[in-house]
Amino acid sequence: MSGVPISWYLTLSAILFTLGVAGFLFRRNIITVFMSIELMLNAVNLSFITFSYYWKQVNGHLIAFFVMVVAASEAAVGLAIILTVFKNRQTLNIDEVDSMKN
Amino acid sequence: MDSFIVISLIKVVVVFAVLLTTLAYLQWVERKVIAHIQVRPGPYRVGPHGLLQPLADVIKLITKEDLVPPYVNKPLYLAAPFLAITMALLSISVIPFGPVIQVAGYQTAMQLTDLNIGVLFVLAVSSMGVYGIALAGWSSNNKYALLGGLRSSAQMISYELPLSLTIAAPLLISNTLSLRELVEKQAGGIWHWNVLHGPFPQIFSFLIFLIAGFAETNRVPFDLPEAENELVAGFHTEYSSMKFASFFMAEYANMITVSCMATLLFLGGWVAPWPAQYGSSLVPVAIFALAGVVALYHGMHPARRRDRTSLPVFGIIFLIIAAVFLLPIVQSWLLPLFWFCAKTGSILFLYMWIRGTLPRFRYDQLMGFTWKFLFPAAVLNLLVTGLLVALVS
Amino acid sequence: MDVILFLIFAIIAVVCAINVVVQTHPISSAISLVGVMASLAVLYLLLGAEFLAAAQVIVYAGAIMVLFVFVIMLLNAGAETKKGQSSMALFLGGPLLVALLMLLAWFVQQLFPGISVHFGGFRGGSAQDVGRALFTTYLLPFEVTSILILIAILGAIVLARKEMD
Amino acid sequence: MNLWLIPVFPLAGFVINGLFGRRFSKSLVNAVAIGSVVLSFAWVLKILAGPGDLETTHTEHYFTWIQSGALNIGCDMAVDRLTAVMLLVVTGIGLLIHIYSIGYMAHEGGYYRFFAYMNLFMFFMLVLVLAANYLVLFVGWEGVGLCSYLLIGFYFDKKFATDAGNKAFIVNRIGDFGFSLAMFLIFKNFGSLDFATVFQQAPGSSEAILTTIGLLLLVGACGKSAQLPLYVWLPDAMAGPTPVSALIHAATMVTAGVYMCARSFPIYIHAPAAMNTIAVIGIATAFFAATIGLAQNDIKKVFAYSTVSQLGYMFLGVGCGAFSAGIYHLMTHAFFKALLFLGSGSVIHALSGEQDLRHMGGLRKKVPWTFATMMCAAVAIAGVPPFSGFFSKDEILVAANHHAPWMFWLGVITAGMTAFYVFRAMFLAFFGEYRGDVHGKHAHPHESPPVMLIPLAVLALLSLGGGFIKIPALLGEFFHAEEIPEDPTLVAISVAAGLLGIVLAYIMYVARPGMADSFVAAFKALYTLIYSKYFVDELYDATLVKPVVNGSRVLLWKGMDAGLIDGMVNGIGARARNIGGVLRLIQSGNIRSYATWVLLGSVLVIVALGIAGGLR
Repeated sequence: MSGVPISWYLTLSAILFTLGVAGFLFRRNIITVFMSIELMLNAVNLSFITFSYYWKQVNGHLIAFFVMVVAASEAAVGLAIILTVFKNRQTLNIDEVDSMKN
Repeated sequence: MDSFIVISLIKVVVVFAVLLTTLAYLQWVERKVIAHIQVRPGPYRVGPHGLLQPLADVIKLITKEDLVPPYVNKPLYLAAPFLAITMALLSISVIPFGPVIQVAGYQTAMQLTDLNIGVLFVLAVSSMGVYGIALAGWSSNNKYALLGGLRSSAQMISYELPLSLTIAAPLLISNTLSLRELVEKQAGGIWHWNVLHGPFPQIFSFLIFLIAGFAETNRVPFDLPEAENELVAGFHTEYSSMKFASFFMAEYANMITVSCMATLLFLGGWVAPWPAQYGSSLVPVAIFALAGVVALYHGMHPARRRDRTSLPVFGIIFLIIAAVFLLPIVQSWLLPLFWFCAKTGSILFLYMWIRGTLPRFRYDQLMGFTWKFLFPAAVLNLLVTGLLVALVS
Repeated sequence: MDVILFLIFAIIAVVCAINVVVQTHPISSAISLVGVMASLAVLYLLLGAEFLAAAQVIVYAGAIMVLFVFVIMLLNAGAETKKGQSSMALFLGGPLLVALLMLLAWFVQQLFPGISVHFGGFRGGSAQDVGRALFTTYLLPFEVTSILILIAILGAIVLARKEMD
Repeated sequence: MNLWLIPVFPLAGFVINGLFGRRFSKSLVNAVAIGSVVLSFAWVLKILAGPGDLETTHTEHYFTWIQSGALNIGCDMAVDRLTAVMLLVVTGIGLLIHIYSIGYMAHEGGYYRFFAYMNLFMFFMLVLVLAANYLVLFVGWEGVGLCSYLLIGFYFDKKFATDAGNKAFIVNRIGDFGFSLAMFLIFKNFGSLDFATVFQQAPGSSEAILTTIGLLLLVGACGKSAQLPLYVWLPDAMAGPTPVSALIHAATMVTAGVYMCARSFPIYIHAPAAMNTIAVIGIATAFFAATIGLAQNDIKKVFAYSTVSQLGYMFLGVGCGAFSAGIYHLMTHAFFKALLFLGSGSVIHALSGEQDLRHMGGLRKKVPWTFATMMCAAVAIAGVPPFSGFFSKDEILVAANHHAPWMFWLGVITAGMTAFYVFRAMFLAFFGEYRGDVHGKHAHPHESPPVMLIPLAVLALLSLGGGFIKIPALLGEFFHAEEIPEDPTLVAISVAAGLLGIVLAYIMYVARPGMADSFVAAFKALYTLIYSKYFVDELYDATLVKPVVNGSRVLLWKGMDAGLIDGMVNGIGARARNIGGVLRLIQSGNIRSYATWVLLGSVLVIVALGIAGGLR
């Protein structure tokens, strides 16, 4: 039975991660930037689960699980922050939120 | 291997044919039930007792002009109904209707696929169902639709919590995530069903599940997203023709899913309320025979002219069904199916009954109810169950 | 069979991920991200992580992303405006990204040769296994995450309160 | 025996009152503070009543506190006969003074703060007493110093109080410096700080080292116990509330130096030079402070110098090898000096804050109970037989005579002066006519409430009869002391000196009130000298404080700090600003450019990992 080389999974993870970084770098909308972070987290999760397969251990799953939990709390707080920012500044452009500058 | 694929294909075709028909007729049943609650006949013109009404509706919906309003977000506008109906139908695929049976020498389960995380699968798919409604509301570029969509997503997210938590309680007792094993653990009679069984009977769990399930499917009294008097028609205001029908079907499919889940989790699935040696296998025979006799009797003394032919025909069909139930060859799969359908049907009837009875909640009451009552109650129930299970085992 | 399934869902994931980055409207990005997550869930199943696959769909796609969609709808945010360019991010970031991808891919090829994944090759990812590990080895982190979530809830409520004084 | 409970009770009281006292009612603060001391006292009694006569030391090890190389210090506590005496004095007198404080502090601000500090003091004092090694003792030593500082500066809105607190703290630093050096030396020579180990090895060590250690310990003791030349802080410490003066600056803390010297007796008995130094410092301090006490007009100052003088007696006893006599006097002194302070507090309380003897007089009828109890203390301190002071002072003088007769004679003169100034204060305050402002706010002195009088009465009984608690008999074996024969002549001489002082005071201040003024007029220069405390404060100010302050200002501040260090810091700052000006371009405030830097960093890290991992 021919399987999929494990490096394919990891390469896929790398591609997704790079795309997430690209989104973080090139996008200006806070929400999109935030989603790029989620994309990176997902990519890393894929790596963890692949490693879990590689070592035949459940630990990677647990790490991925905790990543999910952290992502959930991060999303709750982050989105609340975004709501507040929007309420105060009427913009979602990440480059316009710069009152700390200078 | 080949036979596996063939059998699976056959099962898929059969299940979805039956399911789609049921969806169509469920609406007929609902209209009838509501009508009788309100003391009026309901659909009556198309076919005997309006039995062909669903067919007429389908033809009407298909042939209607398919209108796409201007200024909508077209891809999402088109994807939303598709998403809704797909997610609604998908969860049926893991629901078992009966035990493993022998048909023509092949052994197969009365279930499309037996996942060992079936419960989680249903939860996952149903949680994806929010997107259909939310996207529909947003992409319509209509403030009523948007409000309906927002309300609906908030409501579904909120009620998903108590729903998931109550599901956890019977799972604790049964100690499995597979829907099939769940039913097999409840075999042996009504006192083994999760709703009555265990160190802590899951009666509260069952009630919370039903309430949250009603809210998840946006049914009365939780049908805020489509509150006509405030929001015109809620998220599907801008939809017409088959796209509208898709949402409609999705709602009914979700009702069926919730009812099936309630049956499987709490009411013992296809298991008879008492063992066959005490005559439980004769119950369907008796019921259908009685129905046949009543139909025949009314056919002899028809209230209306067309009943003169239709009622006796129904009566004879019922009697034939009753006779079929006596055949030992089919009993092995027909009896479980009967019990499953009977339990699911009762819950569906409850849906309709409540729709005919209760008024709608106010929005703040709706959210307050789940966060301040339902959610703590579910947590408490889960805690008590967990404690008792831990103590007993 | 494994290869076909992997390729199908990997391609879906990559296409959706590209879509997340290139779409100008946040809601399109969000839906694409849901696509990525759903296809990743299937890949998790192939890797034998059935519980994680379900959790991925329920938590990520079903809860976190719904929250995103919800917020986007609530703010009714339009497509993003071209303002405040960071030329450095563009000119330095692009080559760096390519370098990162190349490096990672190269390392992966070097470090994990010859092992292949087939469905059923690892059966330790069931709900029972994950749950057992969660309540024994990882009990402390598990309890800590519950506190984390509590704090997150409180933080979100405090931030999103109507009267911000 | 759970010795740790003894200090932990007051600590608990401190924590409770310190954290929540602000919200407590006064009665609740009282209950916590006094309850904790009562429990502590009760536990002491239970331990002493328990089996065993404490012939041998009972040590308890709780945990290893510091473990570093050869240094291994445990949190150890020990109890023996010496400790038992100290425990009884500290908890017993402490309890009485706590009760007294309820009445005295009733109208003061910071009520809970006062009791919290008092409890904290009790905790540290008990740690000091119970310690089984020098470092734990040092913890208590420093802790009581801290509490002393806090309580002297209790009225922190008054500048002289905070200044007095600072003075006490700084002067004590000198003593602590000596103590620390002594500990280093002890560890270097004996490899341990445990009393048991050190004292076991002491006889075999060279006399030079033991003498050095003894002298350094003496420096510490001089600071804590206000001996020459470090006594200057104690009179100023009277700025604190009077119960504090009684508890800390008369009965317990200032005797810590005596206790420490007595505790270290195995070192001292092999270092006769150090012993001799102690005796000389002791008798010099006793005499010197007594002369100053003759002319003070502030009632608390009189007793403060009296305390310094009596502490000198204790050191004299210790220095003469009569350790048990020193401890004996420590105990009796705790009784009568605490009583004198508490009584003067009662007088001050009665006069709503008046402390000047010249504005008192005739209070005998106004505050009869206070007068009666203070009189008991006065006869005790004057050495009138058979009251407590007589026995302990007598023991010391006999030992001094055995050691060096000139010390005996100086001691006798001091005893006479002691009797004189104490009775001078008594006569000025209680006899004659009321000299205060008849129409002012102090017009109607009133007797103190019973909660203050009961401790006075108890202390009065102890002052009268405390001498019959024969400490030398109890501790004689502990200190392996040689028996010194009693000499009735010496006893008669010292008693006569005391009586002479009393009579002189009576003549000068009661029988012939004008006589004192004519004496002052006759010996103007001498009077000014002792009235101004020999200008010691001024001397210290001119020779030590001013040079240090000026040196700090000119050399350290203007030269070192402003010139060199600031120059360096500013130079670095300027360079940093220049570099920062360049780096600032990176800090664009644009999060995406930051992310690009992170990305650059991670790419570099991956490359580095690849190189380090030896990948092809």
